[in-house]
Amino acid sequence: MVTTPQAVVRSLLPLAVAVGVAVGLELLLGLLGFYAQKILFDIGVNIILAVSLNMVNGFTGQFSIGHAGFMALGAYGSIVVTYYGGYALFGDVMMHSTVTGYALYFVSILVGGVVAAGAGLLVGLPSLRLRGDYLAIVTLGFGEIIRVVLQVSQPVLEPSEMAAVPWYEQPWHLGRSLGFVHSGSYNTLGWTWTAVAVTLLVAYRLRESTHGRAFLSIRENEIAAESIGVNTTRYKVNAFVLAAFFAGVAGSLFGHQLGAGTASRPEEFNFMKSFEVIIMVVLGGMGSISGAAVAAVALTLLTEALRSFQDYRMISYSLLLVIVMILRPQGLFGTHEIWHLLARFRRKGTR
Amino acid sequence: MSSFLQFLLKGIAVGSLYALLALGYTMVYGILQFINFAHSDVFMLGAFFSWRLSVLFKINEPSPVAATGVLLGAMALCSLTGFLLERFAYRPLRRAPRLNVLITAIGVSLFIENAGQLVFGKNVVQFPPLLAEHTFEVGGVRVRSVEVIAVVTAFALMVGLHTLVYRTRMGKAMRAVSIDHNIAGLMGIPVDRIISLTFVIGSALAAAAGLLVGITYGQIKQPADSSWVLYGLKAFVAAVIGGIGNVPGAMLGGLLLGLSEQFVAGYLPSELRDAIAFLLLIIILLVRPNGLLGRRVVEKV
Amino acid sequence: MAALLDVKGVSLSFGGLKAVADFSLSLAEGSLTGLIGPNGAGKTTLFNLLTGVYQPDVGEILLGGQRLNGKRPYQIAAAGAARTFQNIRLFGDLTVLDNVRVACHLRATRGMWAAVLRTAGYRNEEAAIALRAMRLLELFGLAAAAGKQAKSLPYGQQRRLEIARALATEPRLLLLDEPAAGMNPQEKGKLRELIARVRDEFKVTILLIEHDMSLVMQVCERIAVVDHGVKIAEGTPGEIQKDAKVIAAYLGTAESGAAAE
Amino acid sequence: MSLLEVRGLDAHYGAIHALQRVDLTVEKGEIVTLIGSNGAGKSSTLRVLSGLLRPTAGTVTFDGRSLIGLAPHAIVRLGIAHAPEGRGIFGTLTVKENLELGAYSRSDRAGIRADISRMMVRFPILGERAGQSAGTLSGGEQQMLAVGRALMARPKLLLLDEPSLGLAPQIVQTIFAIIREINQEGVTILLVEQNAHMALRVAHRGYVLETGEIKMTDDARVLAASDEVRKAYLGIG
Repeated sequence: MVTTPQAVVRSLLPLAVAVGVAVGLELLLGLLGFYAQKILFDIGVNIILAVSLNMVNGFTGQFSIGHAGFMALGAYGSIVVTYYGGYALFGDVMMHSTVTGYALYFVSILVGGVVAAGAGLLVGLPSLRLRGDYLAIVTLGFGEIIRVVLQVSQPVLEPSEMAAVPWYEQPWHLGRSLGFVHSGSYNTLGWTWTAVAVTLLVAYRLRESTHGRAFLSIRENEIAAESIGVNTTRYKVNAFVLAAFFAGVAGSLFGHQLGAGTASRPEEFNFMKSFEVIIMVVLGGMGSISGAAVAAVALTLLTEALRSFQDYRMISYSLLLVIVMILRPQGLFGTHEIWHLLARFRRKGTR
Repeated sequence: MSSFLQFLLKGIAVGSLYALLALGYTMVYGILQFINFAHSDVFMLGAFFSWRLSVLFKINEPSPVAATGVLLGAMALCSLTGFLLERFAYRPLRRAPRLNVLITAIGVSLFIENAGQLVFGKNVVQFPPLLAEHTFEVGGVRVRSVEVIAVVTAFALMVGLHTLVYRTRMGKAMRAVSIDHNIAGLMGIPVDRIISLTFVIGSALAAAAGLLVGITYGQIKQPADSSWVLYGLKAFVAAVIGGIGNVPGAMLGGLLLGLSEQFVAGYLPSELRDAIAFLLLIIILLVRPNGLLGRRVVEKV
Repeated sequence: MAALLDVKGVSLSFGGLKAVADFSLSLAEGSLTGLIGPNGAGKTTLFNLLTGVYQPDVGEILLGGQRLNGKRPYQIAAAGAARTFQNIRLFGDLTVLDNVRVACHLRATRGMWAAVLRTAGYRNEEAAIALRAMRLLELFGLAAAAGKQAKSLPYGQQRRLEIARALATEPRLLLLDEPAAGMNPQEKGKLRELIARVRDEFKVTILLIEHDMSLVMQVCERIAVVDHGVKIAEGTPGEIQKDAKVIAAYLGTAESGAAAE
Repeated sequence: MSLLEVRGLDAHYGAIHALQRVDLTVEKGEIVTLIGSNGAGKSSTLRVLSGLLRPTAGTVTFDGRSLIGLAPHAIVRLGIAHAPEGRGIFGTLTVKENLELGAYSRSDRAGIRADISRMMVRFPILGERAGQSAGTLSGGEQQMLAVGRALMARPKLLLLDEPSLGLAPQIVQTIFAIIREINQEGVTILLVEQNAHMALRVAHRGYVLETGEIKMTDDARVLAASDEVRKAYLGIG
């Protein structure tokens, strides 16, 4: 594909649309009920998770099945900033709906992403030596280690206790298995969907670039990729770091959601959460950005719709997963984007 | 000193159960090169089948004969489960990319858990007292009779498997299939049947592990409880530590893992116990990527 | 002419088996050399040594004076050696065009940030890459298939695409591993012309493993013969055809070799 | 009726057309060779015959029975043994275990034991190394083991894929002498060789394959004398 002005415009489209939607949602916020907001919020977080995991599993063909661990790091990392950082800044641990407050929140999202990205680097390093299932089990194990470590952290500090604990020890007070129940609900749909837009744009532009093709070449044939000069080691680690960053961002949003009080418990980030994200990526199609996003939307909605049939929900999900793997192993959209398939469909129609 | 001995004994008890379970993972991995995620669910089913069989036959009192019967029944049912699993979920994917197989395995695992939840309910189940409970004091260390029986049973089964794999015609065929499916077929070995057999045997061992866990802990958690999957994952880790595809390796890895967990839980915060398996895994894989007893495989270009 | 590739006394063993033994070879800049020998003689192993897939136990490999020992395959590609594979290794799910474009990556300079921000410099570079990739496809008669998945191409085209992909890395040394395998006589004829043309137009030095003797004899200026990992002869095609050791290696005995002359 | 009859065989690897309308027959007691360059489809033909590769069209009849759709192990039972390219030795198993596996389709224990002893007489090196893991054997020894192992199935038809691959000339001579010997004992042989000269010397008839098609077939001596074959496959010039 030659880069023409049209191509640039087209590549801007997802960002424009999503920011538009984000702003729209923000404006409608008052009109929406809590429940509708929560669903739109969950959808956004799940899109970010699925699209970011797709960077590792779909682009480079590595098996990462511990995505929830990165999300957890993002959530805790960002809450540490808004809670303990907020105390340092404002002298209390309340939520501050001011410009400074939201600036702090913005910083916390970045910190969440960076903390997770650092962990991504750590997990990416074994990928230099491990292949396939071994890597999968290491990523899963890493996620579990993070969860367990969070469980042995110290109770959250009350403002009255802050003075007694030096600042560098404060981030270790994460609330044990009870979770970090004091996070402010800074997050709104506007924040969430802007993050969704950025994730989609970065994923898409990266994949369409020479770097993206380098990622894909690793998935296709690692030995051939090396032979044409792709530093497969570096690119695999890059994929892990990038994916972890966005998972961290998703965690930051998740940790500051409305009524987040019970959200950021270590248990929320167990391997079941990781599996959910994998299901989205796999159903959407490995390597397909729009596919992963659509699957995230569909499965989030389906989860809500089937909430009263909880017992049967997971049964049908898992059956669906197995059947798709057997009948359509490339996922619903394969490596294609939805518009590719639409274009092909239209061509067939006119013929 | 006595606490050291206590951890040692407990470690062997837990470790032999890990080893029993690890054998199933290592056999399937050796032959099909994938993690049978659903193995932990067959293990879970082993516990629940044992419970149901005990209820069905109204076994309320300890009886070695009844316990053996329940064991055999659970093994048969789990073997059937393993057979069906391979036949209908994995065999259609024999030539599919490995990620697909892995994900199918995860899907099957979720399916069994949630279906099990419907069938067996969502409550913790009190396990029937199939064996008499005695506690001995040996040199200041408490030893439970059921633990001794669990260890002995586990070792007996492992020795049996070892004999099967290394001493019989069938075992020779299994080893041949694990080296190369195509060449094994050219020898006249019915490859698909051998693969089925591998699942059947691995599942029978998992059933035994399930029963022994039930007896040891006296109660079992609901089918979808994440502790089952975690138990299974740790057993897989044990198989990897020992060297995947290697029967003695799985036993060594299982014991090693059981011991490390007990010592970590004994001397450090006990919550860290669940992390130690993965920490051990990462270290071993970085130092010896093919496990303690594994062989190096040269990649062909 | 200076030597572009200098292989000095290289050996490699697998377990107890000596795959390559004390092998030396020197290729002049711009030369076209054939590497022949019976199946299993160690030719592909030698390619794997030259491209960093394997590391030699002893010996030294120099490309344009630069030592390749200890370098990873991607570094060797960057140093200017590109290859094709005996058992074709294309990026099957990617398009034909992308297979070539991905190899242009090696000489691309813009980073990931530029790609995400779509800077002007990045866009120019992408356009240049696309142009160069299309030119290569045209040269190899694959332009019409640019949008197809690589795995959907017939055998002969897959082999040609592999060569195009290797050339996209702008190599100084091109290693071709049995490019004619599975081709029919017409395709082989075209391939012969293509190899000669590639050498002249791209100014690359070519080392060619091939079993088709008529192809090797016609296209190569020099030929090295390997048997059991040892170089048993080197010379012009005429010299090689008369070499008793070569005939023995190929035909089992010298007496039967005479019959085949 | 011929022992083996192949008609209009087609086979694919993905988009690649590996075999195109291949016809060939093998009579009882013959040595027939398939020659051709790398990638011509020689190994693919054998892979179809032993059930490793599913053909997309055509018929294969062995001893009056169709082989299409049969699994490799069922084909072995019918009397076809395949010593594959690259030998396919089970390197971590012992030499003796390899031989025993060759007889997996048989159930006559005494006969198997007797055959193992016979193999160890025919290939003394296998007797010497019986308890060693097969991976420690040299290339030539592994080839002996591959042939011996295939014979353990007591086949009517033996498929040999590149038995000379990577072997020194003297050992190649030995292997070909053994091939002739086995044939004289009544085993029909279909031989795939890159070393066309040796193959045509030992075979009764030959087929020349090119890009998956049969280009020529004739008496081995005629083929060896043909200009076209001499030019393309008999080496040099």
